[in-house]
Amino acid sequence: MSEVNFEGAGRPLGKLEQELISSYMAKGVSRRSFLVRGSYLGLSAAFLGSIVAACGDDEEGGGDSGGAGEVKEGGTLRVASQRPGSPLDPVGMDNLGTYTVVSTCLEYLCGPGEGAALAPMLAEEWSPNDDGSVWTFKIRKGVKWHDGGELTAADVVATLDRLSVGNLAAYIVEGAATAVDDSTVQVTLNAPDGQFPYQLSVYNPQSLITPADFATGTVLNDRKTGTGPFKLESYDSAIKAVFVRNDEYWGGKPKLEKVEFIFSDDIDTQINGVIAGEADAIVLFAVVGGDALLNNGDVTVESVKGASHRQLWMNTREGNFTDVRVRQAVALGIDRQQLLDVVLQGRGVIGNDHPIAPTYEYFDASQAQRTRDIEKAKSLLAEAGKEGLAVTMFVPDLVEIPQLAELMQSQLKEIGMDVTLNVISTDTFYDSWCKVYDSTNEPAGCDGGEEFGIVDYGNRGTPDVYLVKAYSTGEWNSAHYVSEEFRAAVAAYQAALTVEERKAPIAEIQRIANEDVPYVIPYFYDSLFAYKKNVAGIRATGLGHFYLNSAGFTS
Amino acid sequence: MTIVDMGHGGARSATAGAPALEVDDLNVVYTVRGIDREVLRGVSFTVAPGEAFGLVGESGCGKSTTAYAALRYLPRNGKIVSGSVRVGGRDVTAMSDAALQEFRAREASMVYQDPAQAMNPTLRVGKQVVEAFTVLGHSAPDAAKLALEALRKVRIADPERVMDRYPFQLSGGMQQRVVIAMALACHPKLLVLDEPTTGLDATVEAEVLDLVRVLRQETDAAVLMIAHNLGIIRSLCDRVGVMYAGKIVEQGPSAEVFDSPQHPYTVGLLRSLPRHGVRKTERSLATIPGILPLIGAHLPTCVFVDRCPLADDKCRTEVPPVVALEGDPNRFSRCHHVDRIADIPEPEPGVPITVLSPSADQPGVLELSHISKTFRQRNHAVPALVDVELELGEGETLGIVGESGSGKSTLARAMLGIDAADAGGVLALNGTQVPPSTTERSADDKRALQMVFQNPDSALNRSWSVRRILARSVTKLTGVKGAAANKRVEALAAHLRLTPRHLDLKPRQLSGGLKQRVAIARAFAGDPRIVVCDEPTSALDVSVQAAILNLLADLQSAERTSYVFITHDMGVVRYLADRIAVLYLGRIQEIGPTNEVFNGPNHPYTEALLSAIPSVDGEEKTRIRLEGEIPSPANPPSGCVFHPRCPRAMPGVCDTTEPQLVEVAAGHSMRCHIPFDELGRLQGVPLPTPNDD
Amino acid sequence: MTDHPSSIVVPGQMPDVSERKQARRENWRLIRRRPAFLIGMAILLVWVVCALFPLTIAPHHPLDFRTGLNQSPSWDHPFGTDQTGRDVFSRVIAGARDILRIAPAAAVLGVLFGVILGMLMGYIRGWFDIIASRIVESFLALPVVLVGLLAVTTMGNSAWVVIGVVAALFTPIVARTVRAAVLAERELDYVTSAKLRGESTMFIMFREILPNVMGPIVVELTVRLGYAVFTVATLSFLGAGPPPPSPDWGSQVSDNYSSIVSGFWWRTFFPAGAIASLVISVNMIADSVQSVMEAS
Amino acid sequence: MLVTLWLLATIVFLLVSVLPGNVGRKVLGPFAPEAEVQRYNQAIGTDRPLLQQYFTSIRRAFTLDFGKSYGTREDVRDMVLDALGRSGKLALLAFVLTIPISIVAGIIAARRQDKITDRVIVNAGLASSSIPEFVTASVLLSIFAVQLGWGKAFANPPDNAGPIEQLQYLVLPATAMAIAYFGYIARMTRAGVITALHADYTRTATMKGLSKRQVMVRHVLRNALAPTITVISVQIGYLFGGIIGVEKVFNYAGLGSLMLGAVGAHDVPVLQGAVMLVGMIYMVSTLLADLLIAYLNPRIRLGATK
Repeated sequence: MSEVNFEGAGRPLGKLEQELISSYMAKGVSRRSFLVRGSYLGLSAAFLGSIVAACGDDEEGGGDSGGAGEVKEGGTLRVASQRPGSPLDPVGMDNLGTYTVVSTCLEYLCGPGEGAALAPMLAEEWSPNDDGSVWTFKIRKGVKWHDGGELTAADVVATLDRLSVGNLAAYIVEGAATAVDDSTVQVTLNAPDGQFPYQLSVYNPQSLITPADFATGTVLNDRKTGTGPFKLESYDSAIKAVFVRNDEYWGGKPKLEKVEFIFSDDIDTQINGVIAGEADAIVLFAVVGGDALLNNGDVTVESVKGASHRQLWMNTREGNFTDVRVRQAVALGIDRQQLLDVVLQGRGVIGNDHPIAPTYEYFDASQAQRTRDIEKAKSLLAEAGKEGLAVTMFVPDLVEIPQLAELMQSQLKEIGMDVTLNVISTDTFYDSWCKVYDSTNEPAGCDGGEEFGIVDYGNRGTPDVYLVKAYSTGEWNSAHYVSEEFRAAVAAYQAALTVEERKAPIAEIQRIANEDVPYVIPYFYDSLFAYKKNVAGIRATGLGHFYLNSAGFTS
Repeated sequence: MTIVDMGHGGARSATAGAPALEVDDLNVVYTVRGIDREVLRGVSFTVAPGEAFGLVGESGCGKSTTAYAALRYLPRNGKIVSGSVRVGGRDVTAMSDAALQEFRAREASMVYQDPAQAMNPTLRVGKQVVEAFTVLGHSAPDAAKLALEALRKVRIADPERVMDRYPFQLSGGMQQRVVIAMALACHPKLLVLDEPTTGLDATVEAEVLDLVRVLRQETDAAVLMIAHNLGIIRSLCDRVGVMYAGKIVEQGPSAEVFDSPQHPYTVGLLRSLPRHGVRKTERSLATIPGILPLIGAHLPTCVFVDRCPLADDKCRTEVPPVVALEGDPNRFSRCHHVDRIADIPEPEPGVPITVLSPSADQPGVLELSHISKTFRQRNHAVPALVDVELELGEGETLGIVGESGSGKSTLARAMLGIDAADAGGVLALNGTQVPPSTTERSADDKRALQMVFQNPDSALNRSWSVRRILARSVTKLTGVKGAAANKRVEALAAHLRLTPRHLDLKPRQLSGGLKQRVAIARAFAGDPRIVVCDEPTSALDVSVQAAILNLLADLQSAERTSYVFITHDMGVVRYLADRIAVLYLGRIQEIGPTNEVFNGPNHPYTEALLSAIPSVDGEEKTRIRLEGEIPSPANPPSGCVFHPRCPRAMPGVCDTTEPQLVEVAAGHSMRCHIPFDELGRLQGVPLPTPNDD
Repeated sequence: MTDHPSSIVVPGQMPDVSERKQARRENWRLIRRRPAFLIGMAILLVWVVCALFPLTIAPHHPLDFRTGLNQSPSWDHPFGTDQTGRDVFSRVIAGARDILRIAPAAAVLGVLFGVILGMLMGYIRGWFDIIASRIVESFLALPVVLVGLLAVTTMGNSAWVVIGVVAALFTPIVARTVRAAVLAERELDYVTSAKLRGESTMFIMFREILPNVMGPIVVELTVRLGYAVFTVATLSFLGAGPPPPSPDWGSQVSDNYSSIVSGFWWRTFFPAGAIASLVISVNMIADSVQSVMEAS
Repeated sequence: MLVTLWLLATIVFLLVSVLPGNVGRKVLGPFAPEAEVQRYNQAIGTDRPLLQQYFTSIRRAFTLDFGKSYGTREDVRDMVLDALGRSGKLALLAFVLTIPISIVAGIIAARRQDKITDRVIVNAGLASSSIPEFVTASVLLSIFAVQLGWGKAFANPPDNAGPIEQLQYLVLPATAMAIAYFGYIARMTRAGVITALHADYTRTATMKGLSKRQVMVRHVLRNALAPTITVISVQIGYLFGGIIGVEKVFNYAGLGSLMLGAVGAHDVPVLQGAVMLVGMIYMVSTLLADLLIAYLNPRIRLGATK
């Protein structure tokens, strides 16, 4: 083990950073986990890399496609993408199609790192104070706006002020962000939060940094600006958006001359376009309906791991599933690997009935995986007096969920359960799956709703939403799950400021969720994107971002 | 009397020179559902240049097929199986398509039954007439000149204007003149007239026939004329062939055939017509029992044997020969028993009918006073009936005549309350006023007034069985239900000579005559006091018409029902009606006892109607012809509404003052400025002596 | 009187037995002679049998996953398998049920309402007709599939919604046809005759006139059935069909139409062919019925 | 016309405004906070009384001002008019392809009635109008655009494309539409020609000695095409908005795609605008057809002015 040059961090390290580095060097955390955690603490990739190198740890990594070295200069990349469903207003936008377009020009303070980790983007580094209530962001210097001028702390402060009355209202108030100097912004939070940078990253898509005078509601096609690798040239929400290379991009001149996002409402036409050679890449698709790409020799399909998952909820308070043995029987009755293999062609990892995905660095890998056990399931059912239980499963008509439900139905038949599927349009599903939370009843959970069903949860940088909304406060608590023990663990997790502090409560959370099984979580699924074999260097987040700064054609 | 062989080349024309049209043993079939059905069974005849040959017979006898076969224009499923048609010596059946086209362009022409349909509705008349000349090779300007000339020749006064019009903007008579002009464009060797006046009003028909008569003298074309109206054939044709079931059963000079028929069918046909002013009380009409065989039906040896009063075993076993009469091969009859024609029994005597004429103390069964009917059309008042006054006695038949558009049907519908008369008029049944609309009338009133419609296909619900049709009327009109109603239906049916088997059939399974019989039975289901008959026989063949008329007379005799009988057929009305009302533009022009109306003196309009009838008896009549068409009721002419067309109109009087309906003799009223005796003088009719009053 | 009113005109021969049904039988006989009708009937019959006994006919359960994914057609899977390994042949067979339940119900309901509306418009005339005609005209201007889609997304994709919305969109079209037929019919004298004996409006409309406009109604029903199959298939292609576990044809095509380009043509081809064959068969029947009805 | 437009606007209003329930909730999704939903509804006016919304909607229909899209906030009039232009181009091409062929086929079939040629044309027409257009479109796309590389899978031509290049993009979807309409038009033409061939005036023309060709051109066609024109006019409305499947398969940004997207996104103003526009096109095209028929048939033309 060689000396580590702590000076490489370029700034004095805080308590959290020092602790992390020490535990990595002591092999207390894995390399991957070290990189993830280091990045969200704002340590630069170069610095982290130097530590890794110093430790002689050089296992292969990287969530991007291929090495940038083979990519040649020039060309127009045509990308099939979802049609923007909202104006190109970074604060007001609300759908993936819009994110894709807007995030090609505008950038976050914190970019995507490996797994659930963050990486520097417009902020070169960031650090919290000792209790996590004040965060300091070091803004990258020399970043030029497309329409002139340089990115300064004032732009960031103005952006945060705009967000303070928008989707960051829970975290900061107007004026909470101040410019320490031209390239340093200090943010004082309403309450301490050890994971605040996630709110200024790809995981909060609206937190894109805009110029100081970019008034709320301005749309990008009216004011073509940004700091990103490509400049918006033209935009027609019906057809496509065209971007040209930003030669002055801070991350280096992009290879591609032009980028076109060709819009479509329909994944099949996007796939057709790729196969017919009229698009070179596709932003996001699912296994269901996407197997034309999965099985195509001309196309590379990449998975982005994340915490997206499906929850099979069971009402713990009334009806057929109040007995934990019944819920455990259901969890034991399904064959997770088969579900994953058949429904998603293996694109994901199996779940263990808790919402902590392996991409989270505090994930407790030591927990035993629940596997299928028909006999045990049957006996549990028998013990609970629910042999031959007949129930209706409430299922949204969304991506692979109906197929998942069908397959679960046939698997559960083997433990003697008779499941009827009620598959309904997503337009009506959310009206009734879980009745809207009434906070006066806390902690009573949500009132009414369906007894048994599957619902979708998207990828989050931290598991807080799952833990709070689904398992605790009841807003989406379709299982009507009330466990003071669990809530205490969640409170402990949220109060923790360091990863190490989080580990214990997370392990507790995993254990309780797994034992009580308010929700069966069969798998965490991958987001997929694809590109032609002659394309390389694309990085996608599965959240609509499609980073093309190092992308290009290889031949 | 000689029997001649009617094989190939049989009936050669006696006229010198090559015949213009020579039809020889023509056999035509129609293929219906894969089966060939015979339509013409060896038709042979010739027509000399300048001669007019008529073909008569009831519908389905094959006369039109003969005409079309002569120009080789058969429907898609029709084909000539054997025989030949020669025009000017050339066999039409053997021509190539090009030759046929040339033949139609230059040598043969046709005038059709329905002139409105015969012209292209989307092209101006001029273009269509010109086309008839350009096809002959004339240049466009020449053709235009010739077209004008041709229109003038058919007595179209303002040909330029007519050329510029579309067919539907012309009246029926004008349309037919244009069609005739087109037909004569090529100076054809053969001119075929297929029912050229059917569907036209009698006055227009007379005009068109006059025109044909005149034009015939100007051309040497052979004319083949098809008509079901025997009178037209007689007045226009030199010779006539009587067709039955695809065969010519009798042929000869028109006058001879009609005056001295030598085939039982011809005899029956002629006797079924109301002729010679005979009335229902004097003699019933002859009928031909049975019905015409269907096309393609398997026929017995003699095609007429099933309906023939003279039929015997010989007729059933041997094909009757062509019997040339008086040694003339062109005067023949296809009958074994030509010598027994005189044995055909005369029609039975008529039935006695008591008519209770209305009087002061005896109100008529139906009284109409000040009945008017005004339709509204785009905020225009269209008076269709104006101030009609009528009375009808028990057992009486009132005939209503007039051209189409004269208001006959409107009057009937107003009486029945189908289209309620305008407020202000009075309609009384047996002296009691009834509401104008049928929906407001009591069940008894409805029951008392019923109707027999012109077209039984329209009048009978085609998805109901006869039994249901009758039972519903019985139940609805008399209140009798269930088995009792059924019993009544059967009685009613028997009364109308319908068998129980007919009761379970649908109307489409019945012949036209039977259908009309059912319609009459329905009208009589509730023992009506008055039955309004709206042209009940105009859609029927004469032999069937005769049976219906007899039936109506029988019913009247038995039930003492009164009839309002609407017709355009003067022969029928004369036979059936006790009194006649003549309508013009919704106004009664003349009303009076049948004999007085027929004998005159008449209102000039009645005079024109009467003189327009082509008579099968060959009577010569003074003809007065009407100019133009009946005006639109929306804009009735000033003064006497008839004055613009009246040949006897007195300028300064008739066009300014509307004449009143004045009683000119007992029960005989007229709406004319010309004094009655003056009319008599003008019409050459002696006035009834004053003491007849 | 000398007439013998005993002869009967019967189309064709055989004047003896059961003359009552002769007319209907004649039409039936004519229809049966048309090859298009026979072929159409045969295809339709196959689908009806499939819809009635899908599990008996299908070699596999339509929802059975445990076979290989994306297998090309073979003896075991004549139509191949889909991306989750389900037997396409079995799914196509089972898929007949949805469409043959929804489309005929929609067609029948649409024709039923159309007939009632058309009868009222044609017979009552007047203001009712003027207003209803305008509404009908406006309805005709609506794009059928789009309105169907809209209704399904807002009211849910239950079979009843699809049936209801397709029926509602067909109603004005049928009403227009029926109205025209009734307009012609009401001028006939048997209607006058019925008025003269004091029949009620309802009686005249539904007992007198209705049987006589059955011809166009039957034609309309068969034609509408074709359109209903077409519309229901299109709706489910556009994502407004029955929810996924159901092996509905339109959704199968929709789920898989990008698979043609990737070489798994069988996943799209067979359900698409099933739709086409069903629509063609119904249209062949409709065509035959129409020809015969219009000829008679 | 205005009355029909008003009724159409009313029906569309009922469809889009009464049925969907809470618009804000639908647009913002199930997970949006209630306060935001209410704010949204207030902003777009869906919290106002229905009657008021109705009057707004009617006014918009008549002024062609449909407000802004709930989704992209763009002006709906611009969106629908742009889409209309594109759909119109496609429809025009489809008609150019299908009308001459199907009319000629219809005439040939009528001339050869019940012969083998007729059977072939009739049944081809039946099949072509029976196969759903999305099936035809998918097949065309995979065979031509993907396998053979003729034509495009994305049918939107580039902005600066010349006519020939545009044709390259549009020919496949236009062909799919053309196939769908071949059947209707050919069969209607056939029926019209057969009726006209049996008409008395055709007999008169033949008897005048005109050649078959002259009879057909001068007399039959003019009368026979009225029903065909009616069918075409009715189909124009559907072509503009009805062939959603084809536009979807070829990702063509026409009215169909716009409406399909708007249905999915509950974008009420866009839906309203697009459906109204399709309805108006339908009305205009039927009106034009009536005028054309009146032009061809003087009886209607002159009868109306009498």
